Amino acid sequence: MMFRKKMLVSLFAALAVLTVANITQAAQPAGFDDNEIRIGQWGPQTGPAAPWGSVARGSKLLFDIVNEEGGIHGRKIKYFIRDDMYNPAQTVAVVKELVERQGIFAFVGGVGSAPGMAVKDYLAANKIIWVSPSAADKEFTQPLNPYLFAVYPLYKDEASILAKYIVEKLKTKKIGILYQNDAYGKDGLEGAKERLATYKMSLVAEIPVEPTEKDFASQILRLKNSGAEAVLMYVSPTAAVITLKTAASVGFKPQWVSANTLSDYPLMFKITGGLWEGVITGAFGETPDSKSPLMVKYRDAAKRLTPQERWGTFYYAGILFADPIVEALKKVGRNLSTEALLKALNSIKDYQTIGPRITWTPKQHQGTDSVMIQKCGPGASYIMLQDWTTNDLATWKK
Amino acid sequence: MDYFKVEDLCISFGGLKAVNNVAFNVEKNSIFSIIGPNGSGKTTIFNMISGIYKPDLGRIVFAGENLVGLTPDRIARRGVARTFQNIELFSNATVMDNLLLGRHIHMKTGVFTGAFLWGRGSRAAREEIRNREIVEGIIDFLDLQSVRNHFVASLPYGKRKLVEVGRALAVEPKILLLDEPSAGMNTEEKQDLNIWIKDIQAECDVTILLIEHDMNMIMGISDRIFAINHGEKIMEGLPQEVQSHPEVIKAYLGEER
Amino acid sequence: MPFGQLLVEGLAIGACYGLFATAVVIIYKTSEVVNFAQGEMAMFSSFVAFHILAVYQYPFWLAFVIAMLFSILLGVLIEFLFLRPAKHPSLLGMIVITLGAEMFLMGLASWKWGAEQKFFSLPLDPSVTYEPVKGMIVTNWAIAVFAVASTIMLLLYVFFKYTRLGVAMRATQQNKHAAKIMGIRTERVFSIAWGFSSLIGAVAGMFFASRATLDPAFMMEPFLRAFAAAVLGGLMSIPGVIIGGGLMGLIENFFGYYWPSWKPIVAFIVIILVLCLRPSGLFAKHYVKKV
Amino acid sequence: MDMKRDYYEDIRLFNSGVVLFWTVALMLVLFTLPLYAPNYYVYLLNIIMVHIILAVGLNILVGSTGQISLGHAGFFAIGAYGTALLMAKLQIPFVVALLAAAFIAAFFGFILGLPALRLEGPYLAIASLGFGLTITHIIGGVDLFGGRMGVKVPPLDLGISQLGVSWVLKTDFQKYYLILIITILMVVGARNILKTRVGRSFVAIRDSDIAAEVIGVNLTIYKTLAFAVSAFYAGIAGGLFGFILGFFDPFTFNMILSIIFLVMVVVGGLGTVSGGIMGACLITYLQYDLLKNIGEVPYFGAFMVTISQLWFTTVGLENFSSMAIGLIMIGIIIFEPLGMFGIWIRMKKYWMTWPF
Repeated sequence: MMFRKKMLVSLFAALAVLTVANITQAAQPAGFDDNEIRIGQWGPQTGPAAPWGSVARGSKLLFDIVNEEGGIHGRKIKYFIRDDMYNPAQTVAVVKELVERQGIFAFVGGVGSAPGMAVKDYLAANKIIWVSPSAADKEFTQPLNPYLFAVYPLYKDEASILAKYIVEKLKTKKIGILYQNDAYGKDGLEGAKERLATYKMSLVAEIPVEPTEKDFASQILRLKNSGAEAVLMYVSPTAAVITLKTAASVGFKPQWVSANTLSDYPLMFKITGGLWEGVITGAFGETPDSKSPLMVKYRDAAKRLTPQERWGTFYYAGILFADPIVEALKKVGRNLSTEALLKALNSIKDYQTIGPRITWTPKQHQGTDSVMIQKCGPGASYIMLQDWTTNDLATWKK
Repeated sequence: MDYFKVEDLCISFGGLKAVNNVAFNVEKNSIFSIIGPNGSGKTTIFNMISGIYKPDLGRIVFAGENLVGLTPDRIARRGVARTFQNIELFSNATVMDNLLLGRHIHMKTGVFTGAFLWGRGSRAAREEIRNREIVEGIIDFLDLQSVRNHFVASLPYGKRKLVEVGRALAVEPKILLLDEPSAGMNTEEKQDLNIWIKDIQAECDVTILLIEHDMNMIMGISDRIFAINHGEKIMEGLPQEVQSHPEVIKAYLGEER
Repeated sequence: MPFGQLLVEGLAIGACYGLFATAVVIIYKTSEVVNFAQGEMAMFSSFVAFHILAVYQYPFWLAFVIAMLFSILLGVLIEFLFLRPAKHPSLLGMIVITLGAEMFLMGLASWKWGAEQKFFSLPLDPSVTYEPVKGMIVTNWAIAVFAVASTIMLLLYVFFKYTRLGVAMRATQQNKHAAKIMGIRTERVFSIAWGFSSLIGAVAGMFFASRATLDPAFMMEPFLRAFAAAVLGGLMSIPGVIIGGGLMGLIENFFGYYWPSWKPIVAFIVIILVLCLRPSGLFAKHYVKKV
Repeated sequence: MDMKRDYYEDIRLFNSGVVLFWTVALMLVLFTLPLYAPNYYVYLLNIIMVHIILAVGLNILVGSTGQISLGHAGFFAIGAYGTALLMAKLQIPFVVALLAAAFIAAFFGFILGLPALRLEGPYLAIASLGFGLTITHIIGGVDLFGGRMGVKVPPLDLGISQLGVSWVLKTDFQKYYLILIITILMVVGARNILKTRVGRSFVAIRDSDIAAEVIGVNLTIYKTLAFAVSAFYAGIAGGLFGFILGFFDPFTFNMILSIIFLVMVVVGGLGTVSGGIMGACLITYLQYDLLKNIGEVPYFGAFMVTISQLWFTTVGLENFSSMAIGLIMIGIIIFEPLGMFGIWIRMKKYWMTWPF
């Protein structure tokens, strides 16, 4: 009897506190002060998605360069990387830890669709700017999220551009697709279908693979049997390696075409044992050996500051993702505030560093839909097939 | 007359006839002992009665109902409880819990009523208290007060045997199967056990089937004795008849040459 | 349907699963421990081979031999350091220890070699293929898998049947205490079993690595499948495991040809169904406790 | 002298004034915590409490009944998806949806329990593991469940939208109290189950299934019941977990999570409620906080960074977390099979007999 009473009392107490808690909300530490601006990023440093962790480390290089040059208007950038293991629960935890314990002004990059989806509303609710998620998900920018600015071209746009290239330049009639059964792969599938529909064509094979699978023999045989002459690959690097090796072993030699996810030729060339030669990919950053002044500058800085890192696509994608926010911060000047930065970001127009041209307006936060098309040449060299191309079918622009 | 009877019981394991055509009748409230050398099929008979093995042939009839084919828990619900030759206690539970488990079939608390054990007045608590009283009675009876809250694994062998008897008693059985209850006990404990078995029979209104090697004990307390060797009946009768039966002596002492 | 090709591919990957599952079974047969670290042990040994090839530039055969020696050492060490000190471990305790070893090795490998995929290849040219029957292309890889798997099977059969050590290992599995009394040094038997199993696992691991990429997580999926194949075969019999592995490869490939999106789980569903009918797998007798 | 015993003593929640005092003190701290703890810790506590519910439930299965499960992330996923989808698609009120999802999870637990009747050890391990994989795969493959793209969780509305009553919990603070109350109810419930007939039967099955049968415990019913109860707990935990995250996809519930759950139970202590609680607290804290930024821990972090630079890759330093948890798992089994609960008991003994 006593116990029941106690339970009731504590229940009531709890309800009372529940309503009180509605009012009290601890103040968060500010994201910047006179000496530093705190910027954060999450990324999988461990677990199955860890190869993409280099994005977060790449951004660090840019901030190190900026700090070396004296910071931005007297403020240094303090940069935090947190490992989220590509697990949304962990992402939320690390983002909250950064925001509420360290005080973060803005986030850049951040690998993964699901991790990003898990934190995007939280960030917006706390008025924390997030620039360049390292994933292409249309839900990041549609409907408009005032605090989120995207650079990454949508997979759907890229697939559409690639499909156009296959049909018009390669003159291939039979196109198949091997796609990872998730947002990434399905967007690619959708884009390719949409483009082919304009030519009154359809895919000869649509074969899904699961993200963790390691044996693709039956899928490749399906593709082979469909008679596909060109195959779009929307899969992870490991899956692409297995695909190429399996295809070689069953004597299937189509033109492989893939998304920018696989545009790291030196890596792909090496881990496929040379089979990557001849593969056409989309790309949304300059080639690693590019002679453009910015690339040279970044490459030299990387050699000096982080000699242990490989100068790969994902690594300098991290720089590319962080460029716009540095630019915007410079524009804002000494009088920093969230509103000021938002204004600066919203007015970025045709801004290009080592990636595509980016334009953000107060109404449109998907910065670009441009990709290049490149081909892997002998010895993992880059052969430019088509310079920056936009997708004329992109629906989000209208 | 036919309170508990076994008819034409047969079972074989991989071609070996472990029990062959065994039949006996047990009168209500009597102590019926089964004797025989090791490996003669005594425990196998118990296993068949309690449903652990399914006989190939034969019937086990209790109060007019055939027990063959029922699962062990059903048989327990019919009022058959047992102990094991090599002690099968719940060793990571206390003596109290072991005995309370014996009350399992007399309790009703399910997951939900159990989870809502909110205070003394709740249904689960009332049932618990009621059954604990009964178990305390058994603890008093078997003199287990000192180890009431000990874990079974920490008890000496003899005490564990007793706890097992206690658990079987907690089931409030009509038929109690005791498989070598005195094995491993010293003389003093054996004497106590002797008295307890007598008391159990007298107080609990229970029919006891007993497997035992200690002839003194058997002769002292059995109402009837059933002797078995190589899975087959040698004879059945009163203690003094069995004692002098040549086949039994042969089975125990071997062939005289 | 390219029946012949699916058959070849299914059997080839199946043989690889079977080979790896043998490693699981050897440990289970001697010590009744399900080794969840098996995959990561193979991963680690493959990385050692990779390291020797990539950093020291030794010839392949030498790297292979060193990696094999290392794998034996690794197996023995894990048994000695992690399992032997546990006093009265329950089955669950054993599983937890091996899971712990798995996480440890995975962390260590990712720390040492990073998460990026590595290239690892056996000296088998993937472009050399044979087509003995029309529509059945066989690669060097598949031939090597078949050859290695059958050689190891044969050796194991002879080993368990005719050598003193093999008989001792079997005896240990059946009754540890009796074996001890008979003068078998059961602890040494466990060490040897772990070493053996680690070796076979490493060979299979290298086959898997050369088919895909080498990264710290690359053995997780193959391990699950091999473990499932071992369970399908009964966890106790080595021929059963090979058949289990083969079935696994065939089911996955034939089913996956028509329903690719369900390919990764079909094998598990089949295994659960098989276990419902035969609780100890296809080729092992169900064990009933005696009272 | 009054020798009459009160049998309720054994089963009541607070069997001494000391326990009562500490429980009340703990409750006070827990209920006022958000007033002075930073928000981030409130989130962490929410996750910890959800893991407590799950670990306590899993402990009923693994610790008390002795059945192994490597597929609990599957039940966790069923709870999360069930609650979110029932609320989003069918506008079912939160409490009903949570319970319904938990019962769906319990039903699947029952289904998994059926093969488990005949399986033991490694066979059960692979069957449950396969179950976990299958569940997440099905969720990922069916668009109704959001596919691999994941599901956005509706707002946590305690009211009933059909009646126009709405009480939306938005902040982690508010969710904290809801989860705290549910956690307390679930933990006390588990403790009660284990103290009464059903829990005793579970323990009986673990220690000797044959003896359990001959005293009248129906193995079929109780083994599947253990799975169902444990899945119910996982379902409740999953339902709440979804609201803490706000968004999840099938990968959230991968096999590693199942292993981590098992680790919580083993590290905490098998077969005791407090073991589950302690394990969930420790492992979650290690995983989410302490081991997260090993490079930033004073002294030790710098040491680790140096080691990394000398012999390893700096980029892989984060993997130390996985190594540490692996070693903890092994260490616990080797040195303290009873887990943290065992350590606790030893400490208590030491304290009570100190200084003798």
